[in-house]
Amino acid sequence: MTTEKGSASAADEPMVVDDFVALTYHDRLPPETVRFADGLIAGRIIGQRCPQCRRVYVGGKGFCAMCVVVMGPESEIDVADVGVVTGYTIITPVRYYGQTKTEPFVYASVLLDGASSVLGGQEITGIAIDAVREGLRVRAVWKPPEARNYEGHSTRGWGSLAGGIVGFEWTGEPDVPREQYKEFAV
Amino acid sequence: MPADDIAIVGWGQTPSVASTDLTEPQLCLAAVNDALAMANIDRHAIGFTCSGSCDYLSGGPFVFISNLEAAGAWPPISESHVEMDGAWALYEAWVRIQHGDIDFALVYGSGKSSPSDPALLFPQQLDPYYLEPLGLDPASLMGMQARALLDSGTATERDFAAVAARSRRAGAANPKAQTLPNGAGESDLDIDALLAAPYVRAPLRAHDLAPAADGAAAVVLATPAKARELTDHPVFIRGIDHRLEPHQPGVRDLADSPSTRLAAQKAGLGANGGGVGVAELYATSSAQELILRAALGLGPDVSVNPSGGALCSDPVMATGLVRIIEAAQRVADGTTRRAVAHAVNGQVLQHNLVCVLEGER
Amino acid sequence: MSARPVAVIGVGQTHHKKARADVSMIGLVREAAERALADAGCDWADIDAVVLGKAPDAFEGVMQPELFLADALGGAGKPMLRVHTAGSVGGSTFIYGSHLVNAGIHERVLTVAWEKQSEGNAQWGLAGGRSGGIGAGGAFAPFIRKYIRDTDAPEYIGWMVAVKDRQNALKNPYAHLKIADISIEKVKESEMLWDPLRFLESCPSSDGACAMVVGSEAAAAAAPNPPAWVLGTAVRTELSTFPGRDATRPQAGVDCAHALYDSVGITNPREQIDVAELYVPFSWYEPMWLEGHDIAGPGEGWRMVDDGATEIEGSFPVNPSGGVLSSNPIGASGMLRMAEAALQVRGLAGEHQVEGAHVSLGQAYGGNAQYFSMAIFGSTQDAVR
Amino acid sequence: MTEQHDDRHVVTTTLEFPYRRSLGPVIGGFARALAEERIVGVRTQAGDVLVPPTEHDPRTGESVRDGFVDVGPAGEVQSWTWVSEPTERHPIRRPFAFALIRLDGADTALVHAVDAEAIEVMRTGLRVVPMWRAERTGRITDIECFVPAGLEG
Repeated sequence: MTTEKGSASAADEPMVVDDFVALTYHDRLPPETVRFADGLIAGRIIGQRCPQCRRVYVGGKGFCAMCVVVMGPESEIDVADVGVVTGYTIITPVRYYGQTKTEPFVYASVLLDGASSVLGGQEITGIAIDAVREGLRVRAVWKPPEARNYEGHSTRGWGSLAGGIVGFEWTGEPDVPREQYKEFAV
Repeated sequence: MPADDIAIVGWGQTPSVASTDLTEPQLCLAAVNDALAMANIDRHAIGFTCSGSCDYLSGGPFVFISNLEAAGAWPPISESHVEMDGAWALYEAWVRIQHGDIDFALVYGSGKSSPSDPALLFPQQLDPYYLEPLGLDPASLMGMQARALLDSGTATERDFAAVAARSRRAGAANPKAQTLPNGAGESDLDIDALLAAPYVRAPLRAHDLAPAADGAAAVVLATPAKARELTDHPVFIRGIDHRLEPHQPGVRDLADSPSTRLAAQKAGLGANGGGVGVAELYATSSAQELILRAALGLGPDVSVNPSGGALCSDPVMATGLVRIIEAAQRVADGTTRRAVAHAVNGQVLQHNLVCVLEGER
Repeated sequence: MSARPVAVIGVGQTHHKKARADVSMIGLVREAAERALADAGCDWADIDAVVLGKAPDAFEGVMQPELFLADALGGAGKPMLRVHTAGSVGGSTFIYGSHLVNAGIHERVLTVAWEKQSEGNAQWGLAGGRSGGIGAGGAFAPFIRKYIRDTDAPEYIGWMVAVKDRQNALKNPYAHLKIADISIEKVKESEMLWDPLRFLESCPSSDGACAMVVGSEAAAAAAPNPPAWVLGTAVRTELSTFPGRDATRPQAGVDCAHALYDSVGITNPREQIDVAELYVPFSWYEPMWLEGHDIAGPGEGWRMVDDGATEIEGSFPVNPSGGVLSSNPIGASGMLRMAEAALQVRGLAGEHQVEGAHVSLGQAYGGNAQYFSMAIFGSTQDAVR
Repeated sequence: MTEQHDDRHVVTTTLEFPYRRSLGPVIGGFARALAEERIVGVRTQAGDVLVPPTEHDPRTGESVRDGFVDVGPAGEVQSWTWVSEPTERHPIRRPFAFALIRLDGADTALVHAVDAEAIEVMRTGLRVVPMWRAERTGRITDIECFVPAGLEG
């Protein structure tokens, strides 16, 4: 687990040694995530509707963090796979150990029709990187059914679409007026 | 200490299990909601919230940010977090409520040990120069500590087994404690049978070591006035203090816990156990319980770890808070008028917290 | 019981650098702590409790590193507490330390916050060791885009802040970045990292530590140097994301500021506060916090920058120390805001001293711009007028 | 909550990173001495010899005195435990002891592995000597382990 290969330096130079750390974690996915993941494989995007405030969360965590009430399977509904870009940035990847991204990429927030929570960190395709903008109407690009899997899921955050959806592409429709999504911007 | 006697008016804890598929925020939510329900207050009445958790235990940065979702952080709340057991979150909240401008504070602690192997993870908690490169694991440190206690002539391996047997019997009766192999059967708790088990880290055997668990715990603190409004049986924190020892095990006397003794003195426990009827001690080995008993001056008449203690239930980062809850429970239900709870942070009793609890005078 | 007065009686910080290869983590925190003790006229034995803060443990790869650092800070036999509230941690660590004195529990508390980023990689740590990490800049860039869109701010505002803070840093002997020829042109031509944020509009990665000794009135009276009175503190937190959240003006920041102003009798922060140290890791956060803490009205924050009000000689100086844009040992960055704000009202800020500073504001934020810790310092206990 | 799940429901993540430790003057001095098969300590203001050395007296926080003190290389086991099943992070892959070892001339104990072949060999008070790794890099593991004195072969 721990190996070191630092070299002894001259006595007046600061001494720096390497310390390689590798820790392995096996996380069991919670029931909500398992249902969401199975939904993606079946071509569905499952949301959870809070019984109290009626907000719809995509990739529900089993509770509404605003009302702090539990949301079980009975709260689950299907959400559309089309929506609007509510915010974005273009990331120039910073190099670090384990980073595989090398080219600038779009990092967008997408609000699906019928949902109250935005999906952060989505890639936008089918349009030049510098033409991406807030208000863009987009639809999910699904993986072929046989290629869908459990990719990207974890026990943290809102979840991931990566098991069923590779990103979003411009639908070709006109932009959505800001007033319609302003409350959910970024 | 000029502090007011803050009261504990609500608590909740999830059952300790070897592994759960619920997320840490879900565990926190269950514990927090139970604590609020018991206190019978709305979460918006909370004036300060403090939580305890550990990124490395949970395997990602900022675990406390997702755990925050259990606290109901909307509208915004006055809040803090310690990268420590929830018992220290309780201490920070206890300091905050002393200011006199809030009525209630919410505390929670949580951790999931199941995703990783504690023997491989916890070397990371040691200094990176001299100890971590050796892969020194908690059980090995506890083994050296137990040997030091044996060498001091104050305990035997049979004493260790007796602690384990008593704890497991108590734990079997505690629905929140972990279900352990050979936990419930009396026949398995025969001390000679326990002594026949193989060593894991000699002189310690499997039953001498706390089994890491998943779980969360929560507590609601209240000013004395609010506590008396809410309940006829408030449990007051008469004193609370925590003290640290040096990190390197080689500069300490591992067979003793001077920082526990000092914390107890500062918390006003008093000599010879200070007349407590119950003590809930966060001992991760049977030998540690004996060291802590001696440091606190607990006599044979004190009921130690009636919950089964950490030897039956160690939801790391919540365990210390669970000790406070278990002690408070026994004051509230009249088992004892005065109890002491202990929590630990770091390896082999490096940093100890002592909390003295009492009912109405 | 009511809270009793508390003062900052000692401040210390390290020289911040990209890599302090000359010191261990132990040496780094001791360097700041020894300076704070010297300022306070104290020895290790005079300290009753130690409070440590830093950002995620993954940055240095040690789980709960305070366990091995506490005795290096004279913690043996004392209480120690480790705070972690994301980027705001340096601020909240100081605030908890001040509460220990406020609440009458201790006379003198040593608070220390630090980060040794050269031991690891912050981007890796922030990404939880996974690929595709976007860094803090990637997380905040969409918020900045929204601010610019909402307020019609010209793009050079970000460049102006970047230049001002780097010029201020030239007056601060401890600052990490010293860019003598910093200019609008230079910022404008630096690489675009997270649209619209350019390289020179972003904070560096630093090794560094900050320490503060807080004490009671009696401790302040015994100290050799003038105190900074901690007139008020406030912390607020909100969820990282939720439907309807305004990330450019987080409600937690608004609530935190107002709780703070109310507690010390500030009704017009722009007039009553003489100098502010705000957590500005990306240039645009200066106007965003001026508005987000109601120092400026909506859309007025960038105009304050444009008018030069936030320059060291301006009517509302912000970050005379050079700020987070010039030194960013992440866990310490929030405490540095508190320490620099305290130095200003003590009159001990040296070359970057703001003339006639009697009331100062220290602020830190963290997480997804959701954690806030703020404090008001005064040269006297009744400095707010 | 403890029922069996299908493997798809378990996500395995390995957090892996090469950290760089700057050692500073005291730990760095200890590390340099290791390269020369020497073990050094430092003296506290009170005069105690700290091994392993730190920049400060862990009991008081005071800085230690300048300069290093040679100790050992032999020492005495102060306490120990027997590891019957080593983990992948341990320095020895067969059953061994972890021990607190007070090196000759030191006032504090160092933790290290003792390759004692059998638990019966171990006892408090046992004299042990270091076994040096051929290639030394300034880490505590430059000492491969300690062995009972007389068995260093």
